[in-house]
Amino acid sequence: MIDTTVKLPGIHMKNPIMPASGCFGFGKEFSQFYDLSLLGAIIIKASTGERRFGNQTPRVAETSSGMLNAIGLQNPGVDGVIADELPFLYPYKTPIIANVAGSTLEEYSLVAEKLSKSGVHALEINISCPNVKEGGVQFGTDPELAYEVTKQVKKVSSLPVYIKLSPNVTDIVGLAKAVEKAGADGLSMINTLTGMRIDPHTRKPIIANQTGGLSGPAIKPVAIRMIHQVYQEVDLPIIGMGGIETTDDIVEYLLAGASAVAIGSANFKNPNICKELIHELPETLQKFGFNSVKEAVGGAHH
Amino acid sequence: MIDTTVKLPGIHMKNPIMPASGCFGFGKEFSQFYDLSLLGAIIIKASTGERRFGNQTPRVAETSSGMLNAIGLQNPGVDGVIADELPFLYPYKTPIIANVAGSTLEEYSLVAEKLSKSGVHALEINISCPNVKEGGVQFGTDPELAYEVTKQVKKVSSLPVYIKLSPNVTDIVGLAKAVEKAGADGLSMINTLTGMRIDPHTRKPIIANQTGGLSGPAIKPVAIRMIHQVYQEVDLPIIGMGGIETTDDIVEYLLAGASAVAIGSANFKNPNICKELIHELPETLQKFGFNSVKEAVGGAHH
Amino acid sequence: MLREWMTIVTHQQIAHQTYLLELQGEIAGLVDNPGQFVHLQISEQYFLRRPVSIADVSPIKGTITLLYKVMGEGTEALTKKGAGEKIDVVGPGGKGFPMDEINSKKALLIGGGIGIPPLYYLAKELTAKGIEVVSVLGFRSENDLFYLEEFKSLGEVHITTNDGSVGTQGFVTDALPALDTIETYFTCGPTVMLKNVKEKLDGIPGYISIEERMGCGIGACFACVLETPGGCGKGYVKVCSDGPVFRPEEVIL
Amino acid sequence: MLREWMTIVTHQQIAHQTYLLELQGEIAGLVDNPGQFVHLQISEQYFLRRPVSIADVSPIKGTITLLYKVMGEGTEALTKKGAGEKIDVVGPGGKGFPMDEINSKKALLIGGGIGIPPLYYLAKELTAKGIEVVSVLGFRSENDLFYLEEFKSLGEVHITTNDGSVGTQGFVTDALPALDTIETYFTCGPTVMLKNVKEKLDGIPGYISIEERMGCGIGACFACVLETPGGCGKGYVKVCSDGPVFRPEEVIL
Ligand SMILES: Cc1cc2nc3c(=O)[nH]c(=O)nc-3n(C[C@H](O)[C@H](O)[C@H](O)COP(=O)(O)OP(=O)(O)OC[C@H]3O[C@@H](n4cnc5c(N)ncnc54)[C@H](O)[C@@H]3O)c2cc1C
Ligand SMILES: Cc1cc2nc3c(=O)[nH]c(=O)nc-3n(C[C@H](O)[C@H](O)[C@H](O)COP(=O)(O)OP(=O)(O)OC[C@H]3O[C@@H](n4cnc5c(N)ncnc54)[C@H](O)[C@@H]3O)c2cc1C
Ligand SMILES: Cc1cc2nc3c(=O)[nH]c(=O)nc-3n(C[C@H](O)[C@H](O)[C@H](O)COP(=O)(O)O)c2cc1C
Ligand SMILES: Cc1cc2nc3c(=O)[nH]c(=O)nc-3n(C[C@H](O)[C@H](O)[C@H](O)COP(=O)(O)O)c2cc1C
Ligand code: FES
Ligand code: FES
Repeated sequence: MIDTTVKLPGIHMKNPIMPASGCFGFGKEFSQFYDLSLLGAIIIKASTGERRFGNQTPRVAETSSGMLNAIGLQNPGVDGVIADELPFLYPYKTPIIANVAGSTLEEYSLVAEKLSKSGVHALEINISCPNVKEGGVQFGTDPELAYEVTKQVKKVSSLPVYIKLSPNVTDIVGLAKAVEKAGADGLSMINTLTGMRIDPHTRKPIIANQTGGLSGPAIKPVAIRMIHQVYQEVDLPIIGMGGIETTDDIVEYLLAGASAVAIGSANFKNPNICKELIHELPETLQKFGFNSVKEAVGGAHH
Repeated sequence: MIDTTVKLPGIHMKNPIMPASGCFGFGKEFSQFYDLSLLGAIIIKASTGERRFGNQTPRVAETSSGMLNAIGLQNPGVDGVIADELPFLYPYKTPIIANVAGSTLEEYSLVAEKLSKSGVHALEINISCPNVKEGGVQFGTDPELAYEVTKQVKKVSSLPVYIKLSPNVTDIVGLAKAVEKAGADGLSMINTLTGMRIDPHTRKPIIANQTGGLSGPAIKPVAIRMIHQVYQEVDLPIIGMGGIETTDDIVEYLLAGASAVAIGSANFKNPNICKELIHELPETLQKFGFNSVKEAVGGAHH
Repeated sequence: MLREWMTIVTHQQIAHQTYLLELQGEIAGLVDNPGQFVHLQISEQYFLRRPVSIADVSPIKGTITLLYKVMGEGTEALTKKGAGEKIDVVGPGGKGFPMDEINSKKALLIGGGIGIPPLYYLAKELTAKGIEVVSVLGFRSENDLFYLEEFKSLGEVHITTNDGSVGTQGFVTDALPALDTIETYFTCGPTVMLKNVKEKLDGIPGYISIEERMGCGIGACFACVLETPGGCGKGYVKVCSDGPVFRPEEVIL
Repeated sequence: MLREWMTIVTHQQIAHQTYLLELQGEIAGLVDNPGQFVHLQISEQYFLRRPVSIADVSPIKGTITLLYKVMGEGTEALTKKGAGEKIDVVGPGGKGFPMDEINSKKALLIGGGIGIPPLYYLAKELTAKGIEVVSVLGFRSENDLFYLEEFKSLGEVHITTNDGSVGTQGFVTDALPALDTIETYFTCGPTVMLKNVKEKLDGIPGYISIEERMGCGIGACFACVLETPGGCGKGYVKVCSDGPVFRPEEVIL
């Protein structure tokens, strides 16, 4: 028997596999495809203080082995999420991680505080959303601001706090250390790389917002590199993500130093992907000589 | 007749297409496949002050829509390049851009000075090589060091100087502005993104150097985004590169703001790629309604 | 909704750059209404799925028919697949035209280019309900014409082409029939056409089917949203799951 | 060297996970020596080409034969291609065994796993020159055996398997024949095997063929370098263009 359980601050998981924020809505649509109780955990779409419509369309574009998105944090606002979206998820036997976004320190605090009392199991603080004009980005690229937002959120929240880091930085380790010092309980790595595609027919960026976040297998080597670097320097558990499509990918993430993984845009290619990966993981771990998920974590560093 | 000529500081080109540094050696091998005089220009492999063996092997790994490399600046040293490699290229009717690398300011100056007198037409300063332990990286990520190295090189060189920027930075525009202020004549964008792959069988990074530079179509959206950003803020011609495989890609680069383009790892997939793209470009420009390359440059900004 | 590997039963070119693709699988049994679509994974090389309308359903054969035009790399690659091969499909997606609530004597169907396919299945279902159907179909040129006979067998058909090579030269809005007896209209095509149709047919109850770039195709990613007038409802709708069919007054085009 | 789309003439499984691929094209006419390789583009999905040795050449048919083992995703995908299909090939790469400079009475060929294929064409060329050939071939297990009859038709053959299911249990170095009459040896296989062979056969003139991960495969990218002892020559050699065949004393393994 392969032990796939993972215990992270606030989230005790049957397996290390969860959908990534923004790629799974609030779960409802995917519940048509399989029982969400199978999931190790579930990370829901970002909540902000007020409801947001987000960016103009087109909001997505295809790239080689990936896609760009600029949804722009569309969401019904934290109160709407708590009232209308979370109740659907509570009956499932799956820990819920709520993703928190904002444009100001106050907004982060407000959203975190409200979600802390909502019944979710942990918070993921999105200090790295590249698709909104103000806020978001700077919090994720300036270690002092990242420290500050972590500190504030920790102050108002009794739940474990995972900080979601942006890859669009010179020094990912510096960012990770800053949020560790501020008391973060874990890290989520990575958010999307900022990219653009231009349509030669229209001569304009395909995405209405011009730039979008690059996700998918294209970014996996960047994510693996960053997780490998941060694992060596920072003592926090890492939820790894970026281009995961196979259980071999998952093992690669574990070896780099992730304790669990999130599946993002692959859910669009195959709505059953999380279920299928959960099913296959034990066999893959065994194939590579592991008896448990824990055994594999950080394996590339020994 | 579609006008494909491009005039950039130091390099008057028949067409905007040149092989990228490190992906074409010093030209000899590719001359088996076609006449190098067809090329708009040719960027040769990096030269350093002394000869370097480079990193241990494996030095390359495959990724989704791309590859990692960590060659580690293997080269015969600037004197060896001038004595043994450049003479082969002189007979071709193609401007030569020499790529300059180093670990110290002094090394950059020395190499640039020697190459300036060698008969090449321009210098490309590689302040962004992610695969060498010392130097290289910091010059490309710290605007002050980038300023300094540009200043020094300009001092010793009578040739136009193109600074090759690294994408592994928070603020690409800040870097570009710094080297503009220091007197750079042009920019090359982008070098590789730092990445890693781990082999689940061996549980170790595939590349002996652990990390490597990610190239190929996977990084194209990042390159397009950065060129689009820099074009708006900086008044220097840009040689664009990153994942180019088709003439549609080239038009995308021109529209983003590149005045010419370099083809890197695609030379490995298809050794005839530069020749084929040069052949197809006029038709593609016409298809999208352009009469010349110049007309397309920066077209996404109008 | 399902994800399954459907079997290609027929795949043939039927007009300039236009193909008919007949697929067999369980999804065929799940189609509720005309106007729904399937989301095709062309191959591993194309990251996003491609939405294509269901143009017909054969409950007996257990197949759906798609009619698609080569518009870019993905659809170009799709043409290479042969009968007998399998293709990865998610569907049926969206809500389609709400057949239950439609109760007219005469319906006007207005389709432009790749907006025409879903109207065929719609026309079949409407006539089956005893509703008279008049179709206005707009093509680029004579070579692009497809399914003309099929539409004609179901009712009156008016054709427009951009270059005037057949039918009326111009756009669908240049060849509208007398509107006095029309009780409902149904339209599908490029957004600019939908806008014109909506304006010209203002006052007549209608349904419009909208195209938008999609991520998930199932309502989870918010790639395909449209704003609603005055922020009605949630302030937005999702084309893939709330649509692709809407009442013209429900959305801002 | 050329880049061309070669036609698949034959493609069949010949042992456990082992396939024979016969390709027709101009490249077949350009092969100079055994030990050269071709660089295959499996499909658009795999960014790097895969180096595979030329295991035989038929000048009459204008074909080359490759023998390959499924080792990962690329070779797995390769097995799906059928006769009649085209495949994108660059080659012939490298220098191979320098047939002109070889002048012995008896040669020992030592091959392990996927190092065996180039030795077949070598054995043919050696015997054609009147040189007696003794082969030691190492496989994982009985199911992996291939080309045994072909080698036997050219000379004495010794077999080893890791599990002892046929021949000597162990590695090729456990089944070496008497070495006193051997004037030259030729070996190809995993680096660890090459090291052992080099050590055991120290003193006998030899040629070793080396595998290394490649970028360009034509000598331009410096992905595949090996250091030379004491920095001889340029201090390095490139496996793809200076090799893959070297004298054991030329390189540091
Ligand atoms: C609900 C719906 C139903 C459709 N039904 C049909 C149909 O029955 N027949 C038909 O021929 N076409 C139909 N289309 C349009 C079809 O999806 C596009 O033509 C197709 O996606 C183009 O793919 P490509 O790879 O050839 O083009 P590319 O331009 O290379 O595609 C790049 C990306 O843009 C997206 N994209 C491009 N054009 C469109 C578009 N018009 N709508 C949505 N996404 C687009 C693609 O899906 C892909 O993600 C429908 C679109 C929608 C939204
Ligand atoms: C000169 C030379 C000749 C060869 N001749 C043969 C032959 O005749 N028959 C045969 O079966 N195999 C041969 N090989 C090995 C063959 O190239 C690899 O088995 C193959 O590349 C594996 O590809 P994959 O996609 O299945 O494996 P993956 O591991 O998925 O490949 C990933 C990457 O690693 C590279 N790689 C993996 N293993 C090797 C290896 N051993 N050597 C070089 N690159 C590797 C691949 O080319 C690819 O770029 C030869 C290798 C070299 C260098
Ligand atoms: C359409 C889309 C929407 C996303 N929305 C969010 C979000 O709201 N909050 C967030 O933290 N990350 C968001 N992300 C980023 C993903 O959670 C994930 O970090 C990223 O996509 C990399 O993983 P992948 O390559 O598996 O998709 C979004 C990604 C996509 C593709
Ligand atoms: C094998 C390899 C070696 C490279 N060596 C150099 C180098 O010596 N100097 C340099 O400035 N860039 C070097 N590069 C980076 C390329 O010039 C180019 O910037 C990068 O690969 C992106 O382009 P591509 O995606 O078309 O390959 C190298 C790239 C590769 C793949
Ligand atoms: S495409 Fe994802 S919500 Fe419509
Ligand atoms: S693989 Fe490029 S030099 Fe050998």
